[in-house]
Amino acid sequence: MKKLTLISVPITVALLAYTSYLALIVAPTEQTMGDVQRIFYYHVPSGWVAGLCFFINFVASALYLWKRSPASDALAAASAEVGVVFCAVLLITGPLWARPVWGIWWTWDARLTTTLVLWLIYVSYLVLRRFAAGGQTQVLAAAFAIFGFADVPIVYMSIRWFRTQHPSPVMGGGENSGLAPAMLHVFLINLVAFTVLGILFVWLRYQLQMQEQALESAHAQLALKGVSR
Amino acid sequence: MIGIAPSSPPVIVLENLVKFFGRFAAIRGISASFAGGRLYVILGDNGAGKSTLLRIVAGLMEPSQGSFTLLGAKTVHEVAHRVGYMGHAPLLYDELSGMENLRYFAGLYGLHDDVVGRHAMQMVGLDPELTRRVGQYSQGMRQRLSLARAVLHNPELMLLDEPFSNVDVRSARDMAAILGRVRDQGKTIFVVTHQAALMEGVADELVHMAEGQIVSRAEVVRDAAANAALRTAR
Amino acid sequence: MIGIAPSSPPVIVLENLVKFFGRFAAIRGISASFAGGRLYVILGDNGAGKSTLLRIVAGLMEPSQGSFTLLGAKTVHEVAHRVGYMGHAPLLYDELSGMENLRYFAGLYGLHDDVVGRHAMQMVGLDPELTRRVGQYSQGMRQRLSLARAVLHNPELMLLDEPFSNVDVRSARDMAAILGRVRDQGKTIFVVTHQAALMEGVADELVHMAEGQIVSRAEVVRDAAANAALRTAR
Amino acid sequence: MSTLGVTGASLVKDLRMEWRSKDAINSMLFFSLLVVVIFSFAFNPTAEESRRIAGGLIWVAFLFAAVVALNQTWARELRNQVLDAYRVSPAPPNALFLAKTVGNFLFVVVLEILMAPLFVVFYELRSVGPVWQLLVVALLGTWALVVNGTFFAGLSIRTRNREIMLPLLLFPITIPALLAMVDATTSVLTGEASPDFWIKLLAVYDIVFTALCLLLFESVLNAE
Amino acid sequence: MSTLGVTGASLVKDLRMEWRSKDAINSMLFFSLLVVVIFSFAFNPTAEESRRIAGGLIWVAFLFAAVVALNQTWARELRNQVLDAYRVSPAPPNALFLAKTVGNFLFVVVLEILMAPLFVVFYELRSVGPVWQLLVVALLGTWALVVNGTFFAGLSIRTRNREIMLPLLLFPITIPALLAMVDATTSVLTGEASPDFWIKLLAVYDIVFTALCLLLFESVLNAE
Ligand code: HEM
Ligand SMILES: Nc1ncnc2c1ncn2[C@@H]1O[C@H](COP(=O)(O)OP(=O)(O)OP(=O)(O)O)[C@@H](O)[C@H]1O
Ligand SMILES: Nc1ncnc2c1ncn2[C@@H]1O[C@H](COP(=O)(O)OP(=O)(O)OP(=O)(O)O)[C@@H](O)[C@H]1O
Ligand SMILES: [Mg+2]
Ligand SMILES: [Mg+2]
Repeated sequence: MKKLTLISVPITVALLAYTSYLALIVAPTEQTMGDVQRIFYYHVPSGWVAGLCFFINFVASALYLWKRSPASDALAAASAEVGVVFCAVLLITGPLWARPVWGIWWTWDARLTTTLVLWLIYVSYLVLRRFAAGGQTQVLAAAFAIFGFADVPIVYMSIRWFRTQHPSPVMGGGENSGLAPAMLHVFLINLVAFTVLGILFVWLRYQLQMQEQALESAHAQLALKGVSR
Repeated sequence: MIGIAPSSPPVIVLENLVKFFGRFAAIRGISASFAGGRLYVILGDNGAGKSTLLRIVAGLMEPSQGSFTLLGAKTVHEVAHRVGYMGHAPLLYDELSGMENLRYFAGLYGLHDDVVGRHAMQMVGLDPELTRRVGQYSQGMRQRLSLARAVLHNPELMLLDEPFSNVDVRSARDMAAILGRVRDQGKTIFVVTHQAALMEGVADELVHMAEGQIVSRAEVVRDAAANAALRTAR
Repeated sequence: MIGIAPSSPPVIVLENLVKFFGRFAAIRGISASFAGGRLYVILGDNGAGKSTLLRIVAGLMEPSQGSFTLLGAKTVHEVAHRVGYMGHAPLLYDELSGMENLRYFAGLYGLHDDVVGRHAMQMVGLDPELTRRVGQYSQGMRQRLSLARAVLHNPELMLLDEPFSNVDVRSARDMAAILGRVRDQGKTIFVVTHQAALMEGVADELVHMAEGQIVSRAEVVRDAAANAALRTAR
Repeated sequence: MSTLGVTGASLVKDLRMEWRSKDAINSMLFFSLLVVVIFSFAFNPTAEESRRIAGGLIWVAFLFAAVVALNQTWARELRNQVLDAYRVSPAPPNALFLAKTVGNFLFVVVLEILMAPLFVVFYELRSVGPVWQLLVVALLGTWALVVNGTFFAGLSIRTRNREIMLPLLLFPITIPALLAMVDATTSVLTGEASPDFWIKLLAVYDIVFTALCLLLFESVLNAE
Repeated sequence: MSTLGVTGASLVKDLRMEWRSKDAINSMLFFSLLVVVIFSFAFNPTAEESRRIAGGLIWVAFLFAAVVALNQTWARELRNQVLDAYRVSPAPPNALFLAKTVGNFLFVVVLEILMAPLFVVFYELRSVGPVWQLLVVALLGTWALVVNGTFFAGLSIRTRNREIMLPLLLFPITIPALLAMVDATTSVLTGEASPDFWIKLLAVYDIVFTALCLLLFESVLNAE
């Protein structure tokens, strides 16, 4: 396990450096938007990773409520934290892009609103974890996570009928959708790199969480034997 | 049920019970077995883990490790209607009168007859006709009513946490006597208290806790000598 | 100041004190005078008005009728720095450590030297170096610190409301002994408690309250006979 | 010990206690009155505007008022730790949840009935669309607020800082319901669009979240 | 026992306690973020409108957030009835009041600094009038909110239902200040009118109410 971690970190860093090079230098400049469009290579993968993390959080929380295993709680906590971070990146790169392109920072359109709500829900989740006392944290947090995830499709549904400004799906869309092959290539590699990065973060955070738990229980066992008090 | 021998089957069996609060072990591996039909007095310093033990047994808290059986059942829920619990706090609604409180709590046990509440109030020496709200009761009356709530459904096992704290000496003596009578009807009673002297003459066994463990258990022969021992119990 | 005679001038004079809560009279016309340098134990049933009396004297409540003088002054404010008060609750900040608490409260009395806090902590048997926050103290430690806070500024008059409630017997005995030593330094102390036996050997006078009045005052000769009387005080 | 029996008994007890003190309803009433006044001061809407933003104002006012009331109903159970008495009893946890939810629902509906005339007066409202649709929206929307609110209030009383936790948990989760309520109301008031979609959405939301609450309340009640 | 010395000591103690937990500031921040989001959902202002109602939104959001924070600072004094320890001491009551007010003022100002960019982003705000005037309005307005809020929070903690009492007392008293804040802000943002009158009004309001609070706090603290 340790070895895996040790190897995966430099590999990921290298991968990121390579994809950044691709995104910032190799990829062709977009015609109408210019260089700003390069945010795309960070924006979209962040969104994807955030979504992935929240899904993991949901599964882990449900698992926790069912089996009450500390490991699934640790996974839930780790994935929520990483998800919030990537979602924040999405929420920061979006307006940075919107400002030069749309002339505004923000608008209440479907994509943007859903993303913000999603972020709010999982920040609430983290706040709850902080404020819940002692042994209750896991159960309360898991229950809230279920609510949060159940909310996502409803939020999505409800907001789709708003006026929309955000680009519609690029991949698999209609006639005019699709990326230039050069861009697509860079984009796909970026997507892979971000996914690896996201999973690595979750993994590290999970390990840390598990180590904390192990430390706690080691201390607890010591206390039990009366060594420390 | 009157006159059960001390050798009756155990009502509580604790197996290596441990409770952590974070890193702190409040209960440190308790294994014990308690026979039915007896009145146990649990003694111990502040923070010895008395309340924690009672709350675990009452099903209000999960143990961190270990397990226990209660009246032969593995989960508290199965036998909830056979157990009575009284906590530090009075567990009563201040805004309702005594009978209104008891009527509601009786309902939770599926008892819909006012006789139950009346009976419980009379037993602890309160007047069922009292229309005052519990918020206006004196501390002593409130504790009596709290005891009435705990024994309302005639439970076989009672877990009472410091029933006499802040109660004046007279009321406390009355309540101790009531507990003695209930025990004589074959019930099992656990009383946590710092005022061991009050339980003189009614206790069957003293359970001494310290630092999350049961450090001693002493049989009480209910006579003068035992009382003297009890008086210097600590 | 050591060894003041019981005939020293009165520190508290109550004149026909009455306190209503709505229609209910919690204090029903108390006139009394208490000499300095003595340790008074105030006894009485729940709702007798003990806490109410103490709060009035400490200046936390206005009496409905009547008046009182405290250390010769007509208003409590003038002599606030010479009076120490300890209530039912600990009157401490859970989020601060023991010394941080004491430092802040010393500041309220214009004392800006850490020595004051250290001294008070040592007196009640706590380690001034303890960095734990008060929220993590055990009940007994918290009560000790609460006592330290009340006596921090070396007051001539101390008003202590149930300092031993929920405290284990050992800690309570320690605290009682501390109070005895403080009294021996010439201070005047009022202790409200339901556990009279704890004050054996240190009390000078028992003040018995019932239904908002002082019903009896008994001198205590600190010897075996007096203790026996105390033990059966009710 | 039947769920319905206990629900009824708990509900009657809550209503009796509320009737005795009238704390929750009075403070809620006054609070939402204040919110309305503050809003009309702060935004000072012109006549045309007000119809457009009234939907938002009404529901935000009720949301804040409801948060206040919701905290109070659980606080009552916590005061002398009466909740422990419930937890040691064999009564089903969901009965308590249902009783609280129905009780809160009744409170908020009463509040709405009392406040509605004020809104009409303050904002010179006149509905262009059919009024019965407003009624449907109000009932569905209130249930959405209350069922989640009761659950999260029950959840947040277990935490430090319990007063502040409720809005922190409730608001993000309730956003779709709120959105649906506001848009449905605006649609009816202005008569510019059909509220059907939003009403359906509210119904779905109500069903999904009521089910979730009933499913998860037991774990939350017994978490310790 | 000098007022200033005790004020300083109390302030330092409050800041230390807040620093330890960071509860109040974190939850306030998130709460006001939520309020902003909820409002912009509920009202969904068009670009032109938003400048006109932004003043109202901002101040109402801060009002709600401040209420939450104000309750918390006093709640801390009440927890183990520590307030009694202050009351029996010879320390001057106004020192406690000043410490709480300054502490709350600092909190709310920090909150405003952190939230301001969000408002700019969400409502596409661009000020037509001079920005430094907004600063003056913000400082005077915040003081008005906080000085009254601290006073009434201190008053309402003595009542049953203390969470709800604060807004019930504070809102009606604060309405003129709120009006001034909102109108001054709108004037600056739209550049349509001069905010001078409103700023003067706020200054007068601040002076009058600070004086009143200092005059009356002792009676409030010792009321029982
Ligand atoms: C203002 C804040 C913005 C937010 C919160 C936001 C949010 C999102 C989200 C959640 C996704 C989906 C990511 C995924 O599932 O992989 C996305 C995709 C995308 N965004 Fe944004 N976005 C913002 C602004 C912008 C702007 C200004 C542009 C460009 C004009 C833009 C262009 C895109 C594109 C092209 C995609 C990929 C669409 C697809 O393939 O589905 N976004 N954005
Ligand atoms: N919820 C909790 N979180 C953290 N620590 C706790 C909690 N409850 C109890 N403790 C700690 O566990 C220990 C045992 O507590 P418990 O309440 O069981 O003691 P006790 O024997 O009942 O004492 P007392 O006589 O004061 O009631 C104490 O040190 C206490 O500080
Ligand atoms: N704030 C109050 N409002 C109404 N009644 C009160 C209030 N405080 C006390 N009382 C009533 O006044 C009487 C005296 O109360 P007090 O607290 O002085 O009693 P006590 O002797 O200290 O009792 P205990 O031993 O329980 O502490 C009681 O009947 C009580 O119910
Ligand atoms: Mg205990
Ligand atoms: Mg008292």
